[in-house]
Amino acid sequence: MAGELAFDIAPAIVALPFASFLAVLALGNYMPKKGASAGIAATAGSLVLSLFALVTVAGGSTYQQDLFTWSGAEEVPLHFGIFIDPLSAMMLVIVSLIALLVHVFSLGYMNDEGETGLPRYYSELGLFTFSMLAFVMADNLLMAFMFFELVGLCSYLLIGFWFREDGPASAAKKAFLVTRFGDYFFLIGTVGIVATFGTSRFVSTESHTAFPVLAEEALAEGGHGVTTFLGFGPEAWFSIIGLLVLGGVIGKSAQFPLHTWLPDAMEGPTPVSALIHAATMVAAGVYLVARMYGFYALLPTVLAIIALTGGFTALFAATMGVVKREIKQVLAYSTISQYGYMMLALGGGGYVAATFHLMTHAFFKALLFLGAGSVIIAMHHNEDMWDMGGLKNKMPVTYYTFLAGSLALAGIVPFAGFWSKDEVLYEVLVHGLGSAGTTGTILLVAYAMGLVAVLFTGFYTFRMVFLTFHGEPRTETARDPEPVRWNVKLPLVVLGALATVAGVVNMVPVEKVLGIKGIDYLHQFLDPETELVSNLTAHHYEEVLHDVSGYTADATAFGSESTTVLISAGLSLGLALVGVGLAYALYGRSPTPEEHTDKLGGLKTLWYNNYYQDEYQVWLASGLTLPLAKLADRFDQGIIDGAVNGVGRTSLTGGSYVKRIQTGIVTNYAALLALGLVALLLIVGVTGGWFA
Amino acid sequence: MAVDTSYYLILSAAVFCTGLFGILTRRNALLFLMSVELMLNAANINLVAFSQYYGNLTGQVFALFTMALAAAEVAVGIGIILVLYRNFEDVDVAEAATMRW
Amino acid sequence: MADTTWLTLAPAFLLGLTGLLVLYVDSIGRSTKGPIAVLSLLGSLAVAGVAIALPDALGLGPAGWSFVSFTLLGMFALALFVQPGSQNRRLIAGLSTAGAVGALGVAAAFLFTFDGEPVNPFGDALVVDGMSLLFAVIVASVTAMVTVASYNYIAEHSYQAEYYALVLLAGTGMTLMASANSLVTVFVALELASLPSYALVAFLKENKGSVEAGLKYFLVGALSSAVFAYGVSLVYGATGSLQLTAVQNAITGEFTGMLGMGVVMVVGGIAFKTASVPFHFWAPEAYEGAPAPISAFLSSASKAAGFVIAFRVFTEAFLQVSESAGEFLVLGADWVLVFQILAVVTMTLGNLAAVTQDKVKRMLAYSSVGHAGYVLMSLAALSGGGATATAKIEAGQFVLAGGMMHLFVYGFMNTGAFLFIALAEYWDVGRTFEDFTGLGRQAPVASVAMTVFMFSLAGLPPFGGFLSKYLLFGATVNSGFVWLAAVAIVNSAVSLYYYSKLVKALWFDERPDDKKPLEISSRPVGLYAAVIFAAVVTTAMYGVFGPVSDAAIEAAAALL
Amino acid sequence: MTTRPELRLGGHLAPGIIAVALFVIMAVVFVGAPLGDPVGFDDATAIQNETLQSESPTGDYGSVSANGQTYAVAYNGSEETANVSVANDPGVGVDFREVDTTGDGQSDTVYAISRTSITENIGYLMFAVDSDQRSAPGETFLVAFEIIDMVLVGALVGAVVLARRDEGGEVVAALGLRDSDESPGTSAGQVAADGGTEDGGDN
Repeated sequence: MAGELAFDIAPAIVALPFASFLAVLALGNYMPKKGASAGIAATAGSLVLSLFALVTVAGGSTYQQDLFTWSGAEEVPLHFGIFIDPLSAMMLVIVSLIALLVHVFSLGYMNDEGETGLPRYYSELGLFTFSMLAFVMADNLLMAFMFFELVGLCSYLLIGFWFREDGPASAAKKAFLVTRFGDYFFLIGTVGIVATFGTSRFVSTESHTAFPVLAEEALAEGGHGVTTFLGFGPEAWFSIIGLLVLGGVIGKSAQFPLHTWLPDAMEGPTPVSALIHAATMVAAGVYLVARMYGFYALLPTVLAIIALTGGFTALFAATMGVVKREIKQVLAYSTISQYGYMMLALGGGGYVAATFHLMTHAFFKALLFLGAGSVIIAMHHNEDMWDMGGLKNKMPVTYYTFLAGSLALAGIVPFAGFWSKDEVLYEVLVHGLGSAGTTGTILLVAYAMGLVAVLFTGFYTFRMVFLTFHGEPRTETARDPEPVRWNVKLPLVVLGALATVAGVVNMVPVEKVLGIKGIDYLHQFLDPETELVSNLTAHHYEEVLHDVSGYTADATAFGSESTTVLISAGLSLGLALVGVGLAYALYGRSPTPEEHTDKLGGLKTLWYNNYYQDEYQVWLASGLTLPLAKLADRFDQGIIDGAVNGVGRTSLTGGSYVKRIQTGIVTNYAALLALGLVALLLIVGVTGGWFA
Repeated sequence: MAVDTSYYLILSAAVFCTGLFGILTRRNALLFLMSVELMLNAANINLVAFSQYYGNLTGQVFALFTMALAAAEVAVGIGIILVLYRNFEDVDVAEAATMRW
Repeated sequence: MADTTWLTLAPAFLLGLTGLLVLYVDSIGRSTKGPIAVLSLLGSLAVAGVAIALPDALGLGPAGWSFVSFTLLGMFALALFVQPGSQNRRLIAGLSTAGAVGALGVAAAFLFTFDGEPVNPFGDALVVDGMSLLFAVIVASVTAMVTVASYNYIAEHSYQAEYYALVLLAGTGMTLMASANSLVTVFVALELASLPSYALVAFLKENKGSVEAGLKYFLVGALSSAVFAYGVSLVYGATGSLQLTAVQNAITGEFTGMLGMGVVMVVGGIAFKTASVPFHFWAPEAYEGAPAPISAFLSSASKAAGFVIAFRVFTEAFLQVSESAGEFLVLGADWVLVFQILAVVTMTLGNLAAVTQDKVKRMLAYSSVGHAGYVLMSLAALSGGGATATAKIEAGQFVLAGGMMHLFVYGFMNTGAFLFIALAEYWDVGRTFEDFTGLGRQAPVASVAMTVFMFSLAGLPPFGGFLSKYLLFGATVNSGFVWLAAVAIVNSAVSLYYYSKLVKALWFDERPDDKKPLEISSRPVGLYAAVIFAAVVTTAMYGVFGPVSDAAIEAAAALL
Repeated sequence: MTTRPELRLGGHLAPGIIAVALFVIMAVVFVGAPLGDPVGFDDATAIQNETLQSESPTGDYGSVSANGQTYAVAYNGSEETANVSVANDPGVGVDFREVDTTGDGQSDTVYAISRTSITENIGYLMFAVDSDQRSAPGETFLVAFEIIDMVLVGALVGAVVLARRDEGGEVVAALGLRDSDESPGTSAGQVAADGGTEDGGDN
């Protein structure tokens, strides 16, 4: 069979970064560039092999192979296996590409800046790349969970790279604990899936059936063939499991309410933020939902929760992005918001849309982080945007690539982000309009939140652009920035190009409006026709969504299909443009912009002195956005962090009482021991009828 | 002529609980040790009584072993009580309470 | 045909003989007793030779004769022992390690060539099967790590030979516990494991903490063994037998109360050994006060040995299982209920108390109590798994195997953690979390190993602790005890807090100003070797997990 | 000044209530236990007797039961020559003695008598001696005996290690045994590499 070679060597995609990890760990100090070259070579190799696999998959083949079985126990399956289908092949390419570019960028950001501990840095990057690729390739949930945890561990290590400072150390711990909090639910969910279906495979093979398929059959047959617990019916029980697994997703993809770790994670080195906290690891949650979408598509309740969580997170995080001073903080909240869109798409029945946005976001957000990194180098590691300004002429390559990324993020046509964000919103809209009852209402509410968030996105994105690059330099450093070298510019250019044109892979609006058939390449790609993945295709998901969960797409609500497409695209583009314009009015027009969001006095001046038509916009910015953003921020700091801390405090208090029974006096121990024995005798005696 | 086995049982229960009572109420380490011996010997009473009851010797032989073990236990116990006395100038078990919670 | 079944006990023999030999070697170094030692050693060996040459002399048979020579060896060792003090601690430590490693090698070789047929050396009182070999591997590997680590730890103490002899004798006891097939052997092997342990805990006899720990361990232990002995006497009273299968056959339902009380008391004796609530009170103090290698020994090997007798006694004597007859009867008393109570209380109390500790060693001590709670689930969930006996048997085999696997992994990760504490004590680092701050920079290799242990104990992938916890919790769910698994998972979540607190202290926290700066003057070879070995095994558990878990599942299948 | 022992009452006795409670539980259980008559051991006097048909002095067969076993006995009527063939268990030693109960000068009853005493039997069981002298049932204890052997070694080693008094690295009074020609122990005064402080392990 054609293309088998690509699959036969697929394990090497994972093995190369792992080898690099081991080599750098052992010998990093003696290697060229302190191990960076090994990492670059390994990730480049992975990229080539991933592309090979992608091409092969595009040719219509898929692949599943058990690699290693831990135990022969059928009841508690435990094995490693590889699964390559369009979804994982695409993700492999994204991960290895970004990893490669981040390695190159790190030469400029870490090596040229004379950091110490570089072998540790590069070995951890290698370990991360290895874990992430293995997570993507996993053919079962348990293996996925293990690598999910491992990427979490790498994230912890890399955030805490500068562990001697307070900030990174505590941020690392917070990231670890908050995501672990979600992961415990994930673990319970995994165990639940294994206990219920007897397998945790995503994909059916000759001898095993995948659990989404089993779930589908069980629901169709009223619960046969599966074990449910605690007296729940199959659908309720599946929903519970689904929600438990979702706990891990929410933690890892930084969704409300477990998103609080991500902004703190910006304490890590910027290339790490680009790789892990923007493009790949954070995507793991979304990827997981897409991976087992056949399961989630059966559960309307869970889908609704996903959609609402996503929509709310998109809006909530976008509002907070408005008030941040540090460039990386803005990007962090933007990342949370964008992952909200992906969740919104998944909850709204837009499997392809979510995947599409996952891809484009990986490109433009990695670009923005690397661009920010370039700025940070130039600014001697000062991240405060109010200390920048006027960098446009000093660093043109950074500026233009950053601009491309910003346009993509804001969703301005024809940049990549426009096409994907538009499709996300379109899918949610048509499913919302078409589905009956509460499902439709919920989707429309979520859609509305996503739509409003577009406005904020445009605003904060260009506030960042204007503050950083436009106007007059506000500090000495900004007047005379440190130059950056090719190793910083090259990744920016590559990603800039991708952020500009990546949208062409799926120009659905163009197809629908102009009637050109066959340019929705991504749709076709994610709808393969091999036997192995017949249950993992986009159209199968669409069918399941319709049959089981009652999702109906109604593309003709506003007349013809092309009208709907145009209205949807126009709405989102228009709002984005309004946001951009607002930012321009407030920050881009004057060479020395005011800190509108910080002091009200400046706002008043603006109110009277500026153009009359700005009045509405300014009110929007100061009267509505600012309090909302402040409120969200306070909620974030107080309630969410407070709740996580509260759980800890409860066990601390409990512990301090419990340990008091250990009085230190052995006679008391004897008494308690005897008391325990008497109690046990009484319990067993009464239940066993000794005294009768 | 043969004593009813349940009387032996009651006797052994009484001995066992006497030993336990001693452990719970006395703080002298040596008395603690003696009380434990009482409890072990309560088990021996049972073993011998049941050996008689079933007409097999398992219980009697085991009782011999229990005694040997009790002797070994006392040897170690006395050693520990000696070092206790050297460190705390007392054989009150409540004195040694520096570690707690 | 000479009867060679006694050879299957080779791991226990090796440990015990090495223990006695160490005492001989110690005496040979002395001028006055040296010749006597050599002569008595030769004499004992001659008796052993006679035993092999004349197998049936005096009707004793080879088994009996090998024991006679053993007894002689022990008696001579005792006679010589009054004169301690060989200076050659390298020889003594080397001999002990060789014995422990040899026992480990033999046990592992037996385990992986085991044909599934249990052997009864010396009659029904002992049995060698998959489970006993698996636990012999656990005990022997912990013993080996402890002896290696002790080389540095007790370098400046008198009584070198005595220390190693006590460790090896206790190890022999634990290995025999794994093979005990009669309440008699259970009891005496348990005492063989306990008595040397009492002395070892109090080994630092000029240190108040160690003495106090020894006292508490001894007193609670003596009380518990009295309870256990009384329980055994009641079981004998109700059945007229002590051999486990005979007990099961003799249970008629006549003496419900007496038998039930005996069973509960037997549970008590076992709960002491495994440090389960409410018989755990000795554990925090004993683990904290004892020399750290001994804490490692007790919290890993001794706990495993306690569980192996629990597994064997309760499945062989107090459970009637027949797949063909469709029977799955819990006999004696509702001990499954007892274990459910114990499991929940033990894991909750252990973890909650560990959360608030500020001394690292005591935190580990409580965490050890918590882990006993996890393993107790494998007995607590035994009766679930479905309506039919077949389903129950299958589910039961998996929870038992899960418990065994967790003990196996725990044997390495927990031993390693306590040996790291031993290292810290060797450096005189101090006891609180604050004292450990900054150790990551001073001793990175050991701190990485400790980080591995902490994450593995918490159950994080990719370490061994994750796999075994997954297997154990998954099997518990599989048996239908979702609530029990949920309690365990919540407890695991709590445990992550205090484990990561130590990791944070090692790597991230700033050293408080009032703490004296760390001075790491030396890298003790033995301690380092043991810690690194434990860390490597904990991490590499993925590589050996398959065969070991297969062995555990087979062992469990043989029980039910 | 009285030297008589006095009963000291007070609050310290309160935990004892647990022991009392335990006794109550035990008593309730034990009184209710359905224990019948003990089987017991019939040492040397008479295990079981069985009257045989004595009319024909020779070649008469009967059976005797002892210790729950039944033995076929060929009784030849002459003195001290009870020809016993033990059918069921050749390992158990039973003697048969003829007794004239009716006073007619003819032996008419055979007593089966345990050939060994309980103490002897205990010995056999303890060492698992495979002897036909054994007559009382029970489990063998050879393994336990050997384990006890090691327990004693361990206990004594432990006890002596603890009980010895060392001062400055010298054994001051090691249970009366003192080695003068060589210095026991290693370096003097160096105690505890355990990280503990002088005043206890806790501080």
